[in-house]
Amino acid sequence: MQGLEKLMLEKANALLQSGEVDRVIGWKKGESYYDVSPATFTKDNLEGFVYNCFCGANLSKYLVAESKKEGKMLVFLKPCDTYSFNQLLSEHRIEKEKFYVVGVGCNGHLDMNKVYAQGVEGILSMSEDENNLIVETVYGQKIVEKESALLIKCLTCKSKEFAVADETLVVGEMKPANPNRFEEVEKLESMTEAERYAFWKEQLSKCIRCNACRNACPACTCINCVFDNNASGISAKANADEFEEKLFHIIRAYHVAGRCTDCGECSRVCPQNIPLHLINRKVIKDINENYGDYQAGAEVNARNPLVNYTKADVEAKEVVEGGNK
Amino acid sequence: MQEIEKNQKKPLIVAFCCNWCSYAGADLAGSSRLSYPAEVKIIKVPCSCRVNPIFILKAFQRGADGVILCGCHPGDCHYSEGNYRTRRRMGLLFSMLNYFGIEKERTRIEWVSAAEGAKFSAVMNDFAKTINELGENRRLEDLRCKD
Amino acid sequence: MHRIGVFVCHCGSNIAATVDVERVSNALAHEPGVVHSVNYQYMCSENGQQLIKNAIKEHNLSGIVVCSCSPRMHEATFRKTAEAAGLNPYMVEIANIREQCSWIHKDVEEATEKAIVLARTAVAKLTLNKPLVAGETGVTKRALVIGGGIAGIQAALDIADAGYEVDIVEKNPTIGGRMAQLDKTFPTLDCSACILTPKMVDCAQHEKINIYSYSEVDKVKGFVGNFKVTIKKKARYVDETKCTGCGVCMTNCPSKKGLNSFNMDLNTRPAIYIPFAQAIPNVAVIDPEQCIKLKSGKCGLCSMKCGANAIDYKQQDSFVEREYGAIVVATGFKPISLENFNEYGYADNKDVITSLELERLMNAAGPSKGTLVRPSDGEHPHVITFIQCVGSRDVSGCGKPYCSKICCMYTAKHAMLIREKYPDTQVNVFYIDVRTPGKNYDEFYRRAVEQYGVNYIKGMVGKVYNENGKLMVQGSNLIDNEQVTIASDLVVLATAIEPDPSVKDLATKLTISIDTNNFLTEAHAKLKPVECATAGVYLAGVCQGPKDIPETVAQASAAASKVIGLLAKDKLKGNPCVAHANEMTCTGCSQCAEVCPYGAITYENKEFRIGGGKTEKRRVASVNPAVCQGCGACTVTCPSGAMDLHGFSSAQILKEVEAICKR
Amino acid sequence: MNNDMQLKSLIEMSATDVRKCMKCGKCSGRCPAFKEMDIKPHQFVTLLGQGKVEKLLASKAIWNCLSCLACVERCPRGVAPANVIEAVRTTVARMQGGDGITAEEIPAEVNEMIPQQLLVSAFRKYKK
Repeated sequence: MQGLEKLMLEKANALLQSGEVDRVIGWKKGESYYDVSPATFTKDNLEGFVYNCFCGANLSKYLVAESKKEGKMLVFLKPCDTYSFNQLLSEHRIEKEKFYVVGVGCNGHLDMNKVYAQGVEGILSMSEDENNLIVETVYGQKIVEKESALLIKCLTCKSKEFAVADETLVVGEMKPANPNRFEEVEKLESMTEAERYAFWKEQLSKCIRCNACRNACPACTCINCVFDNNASGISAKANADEFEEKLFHIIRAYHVAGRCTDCGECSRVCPQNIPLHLINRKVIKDINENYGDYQAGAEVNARNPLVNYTKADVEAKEVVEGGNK
Repeated sequence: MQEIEKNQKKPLIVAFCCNWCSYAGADLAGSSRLSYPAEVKIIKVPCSCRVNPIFILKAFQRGADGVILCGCHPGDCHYSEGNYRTRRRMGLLFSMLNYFGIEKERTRIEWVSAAEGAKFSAVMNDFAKTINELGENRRLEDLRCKD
Repeated sequence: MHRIGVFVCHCGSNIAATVDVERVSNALAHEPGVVHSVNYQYMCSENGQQLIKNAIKEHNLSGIVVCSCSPRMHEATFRKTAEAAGLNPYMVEIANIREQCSWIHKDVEEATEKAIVLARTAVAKLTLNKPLVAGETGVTKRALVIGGGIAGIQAALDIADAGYEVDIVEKNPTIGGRMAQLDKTFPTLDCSACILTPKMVDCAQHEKINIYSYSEVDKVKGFVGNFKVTIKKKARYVDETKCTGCGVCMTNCPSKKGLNSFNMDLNTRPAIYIPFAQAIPNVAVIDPEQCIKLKSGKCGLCSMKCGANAIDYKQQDSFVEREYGAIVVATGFKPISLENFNEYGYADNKDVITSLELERLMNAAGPSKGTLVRPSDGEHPHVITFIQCVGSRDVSGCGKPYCSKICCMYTAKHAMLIREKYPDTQVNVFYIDVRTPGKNYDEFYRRAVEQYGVNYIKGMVGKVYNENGKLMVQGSNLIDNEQVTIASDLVVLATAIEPDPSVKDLATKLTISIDTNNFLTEAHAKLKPVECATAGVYLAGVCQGPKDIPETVAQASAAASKVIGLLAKDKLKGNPCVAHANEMTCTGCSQCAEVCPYGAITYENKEFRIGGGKTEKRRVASVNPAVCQGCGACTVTCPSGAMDLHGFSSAQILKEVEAICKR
Repeated sequence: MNNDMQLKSLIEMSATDVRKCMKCGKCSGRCPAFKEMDIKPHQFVTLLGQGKVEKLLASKAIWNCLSCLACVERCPRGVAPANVIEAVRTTVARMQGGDGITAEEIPAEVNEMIPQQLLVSAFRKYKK
């Protein structure tokens, strides 16, 4: 990873120096190795630029605001993030001319909670190699296998292709994508209605309506969210009732239906660990099975299945039944 | 005695009908005196594709026990393709609701032409029967909206 | 604040017998916003409307709810009433307490309760109604007639005579349609060509009529008053402007094996041909399937012989875009395929023919020059047997469930003509019923029996088989309760007719509806027989249902008068219930434009102030209210809820949902 | 069994809607056994429609019908005259009691060779 970070930094410097770009968006190191957050950089200030195994955040969402600014920006996108970028292009939320896209290699990023869960305590510093996270703690050195601490979204990685990139920086071979990303959805589908109801009731009752999922989602870029808009008839700031827990997530999933690229940011950022990606992924599965395979963001200006139809489409009932096979 | 009757609340069914086919079908059911339960209440929309998922969720929230959408038969939409869009949208919505454990029988789409008064009545009778058997909607209700 | 008036109609006893109207009006009087609530015997009557008008003025009402029959019946009436009293017509809501309540429920308690809910729902919606003003659009003063048969010809002539330009699009190389193929017409036995061809010539010579022959409608955009139609002119390989119709090319063409479709494939024609002598336009066309030059590159004889230098082997399909205010569909019919009826032996015996084939065999310009001969050996047939209802009134799935309507009369015509011209011929007709309603129609049929001695046998034919060169027609004689077998020389099948297959595609392009038999659906079976549900599109001829020539002509003239009425207007009032985008929340994502069936949505980069003296440019949607038809597809697709529909706003519908669910 | 019940039973056994008949006579026009029948195929349909049970049960034509189903195949209205004939035949056979031949009476050597349909009719018709 360090090798890639160096290449990225060089690329950023070169493009900034040549005037090809005015700004850079990437990840910035905070207090500690795992405290990484998206940040913008300029020519004179590339301080703290980092690309390590904790750079799971999808930078695409930030580009909606950045696209409005003057000048051109260099953006580093992991394969899965490139789909979001294309989707935003399709929806005219960003302009391609405003960005220089550098695709960066990815072997999955880590979930710090999973590192803690392995009994890591008293951290002094961290480093990493290809397969391991090396943690120096007050108790000595601790080796954490990267495979064991992957983010949910990386466990079910959908693609290692760059859907868009002006150039790519990849060191070594990327590990292949996971072909079985619908396994968990299928498990839910095979339950009875009552079991599914109980499952989601338990999960969604944890929701504190912090809006993290909405704020991180690259498909949630409305100027005024319906939940904040009193004219919408469903605005609410908190889940006052069990119904509203469901309403928020059903509407949100439907809102991004056909547009969700399955980037997994919703689940990554949920402080309550609600498996929100399972809602969006159900829609994707239904689309694939009933209306033909579709990957949002794979192509710019592709017609989203929800604005499309064929005369031979199955009846709604069959879509419901199909999932319960 | 009155207590019991009050407790056995009749189910409530909201039917969204497109102006051109299904609403006319309902009119025909009426003029042919083909009855269906009074718990079915119709809301007229220009086309089935005007029905936003929010309307359906709102109906359940407010205490509806079943929601049915009626539109022109595929291929006969007054706006040529609205009902094809409805079919996809509602396929995904109904599937999602069922994924959340909401009984799949509570939501339905039927294609009823302006000439199918008998079908309209039959569909509503059947849907009301299904909802009656299913009982009150408990999984997508808002207790604040109940008396 | 709202000042709503509620008017509950008794509809005589139609509503009042099952709904306690007094209770409804009393209950509604207490609804928030309602300041006036009454009931009356007939709200739609002159007195009822006056009552509403008075109340609007007296109570200064901001909107009215009429609890009555279906809005499909009287919404327009009450809107006019409101407008006459100075209220915006869109501040009117109807609670349908007849079709949806009193007519389907028997229990007074139950029906009254429901009527109150329906009325409350209408009041709830009305509190969010906004006065709407319909936009106006101009009218393109030109009509398009699709199909150049007698229906299209008549419609075009009528419209053109009223002073409006008309284009006829005909898929064949000539206009004339099916009528041009007929020999004589019932019940007068006029020669079909003698009455049709002058009308064809009128079309060609009329300064307001423009004929696109050998052309098809490719695309249709727009709406009533403002259609944009792309017409595909198929390559005919002959320059229309140069060809004089002299026919030299035809006599010189070495490829003469193509089947002559004008003669129902009974004989052949050259690869370059003029369909028939009186064709309009009288211009040759090359059949690319038969032309040696087009297939192999060798030949070119017609080009060498053409004095007008009109042959153009390189001609391509071309497209023209034209604007129209109104469209008449007159695409006509074809006889059904007989593949499901092998009991009649049509495929196996050359001497089993359809009635349309017989027309060509009897026509002086036909393959046998008007002498009735057997197709197999050219001999004169002595026993001819007609079978009626072949494929009509058939619900088994093999044929058509409807009566084709014209067969009884043309069969009587054929029988009569044959008996007159060849008195030595025996003519039998197997029939189920003889249906001859129409002026002088039954008299005509009786003449065939009484004067010409045609042998009508009540009963259907079970099978036709060939025995030693004779066609054995075995069928029932129900009157005598016998089974008869008639050895015949020629068998004529009165084949069912069906709409021309091109109509299916066309219906999609025009967004007009089509029934299970592929007949186009009129807007109202009784009161709007030539209109379509899509405004500005009218129907004429068999595309709408089986009919004979006089009916077709009458319908064509009716359609023409509707077109003339439309084109006479300078402005059309639109439907104000159209979509509109909220620019404050629109993100310009383009989803709405993708679902709009009318292309009514466009985008612009608009500059908005964002505070601090700054501005920003944002892409926002804008709806053309003249093009939008108000389906609402965009409102649901819009991810940010920026798109809404006047008259059916999300807030209104949610309010209705709440009102219905309140208990 | 009274007349009404018999009629009801015949209608039920026929399992065809005789009201759909438009009296075109195509069934009789097609029937290969027409000449031998005292009541013609189309009449079976009409008589059942009129409820003339006695006339139907007295018919000899039920023993002439070949069950070739030509009448069913070509009916434009989807009526099945052969069903009516079969219903009458079965009713008559039942009324006559068990005097048909039984399966055991079929000689083993011909059993293999004869078609099913013929066998079933033989059970019913033999010794009528």
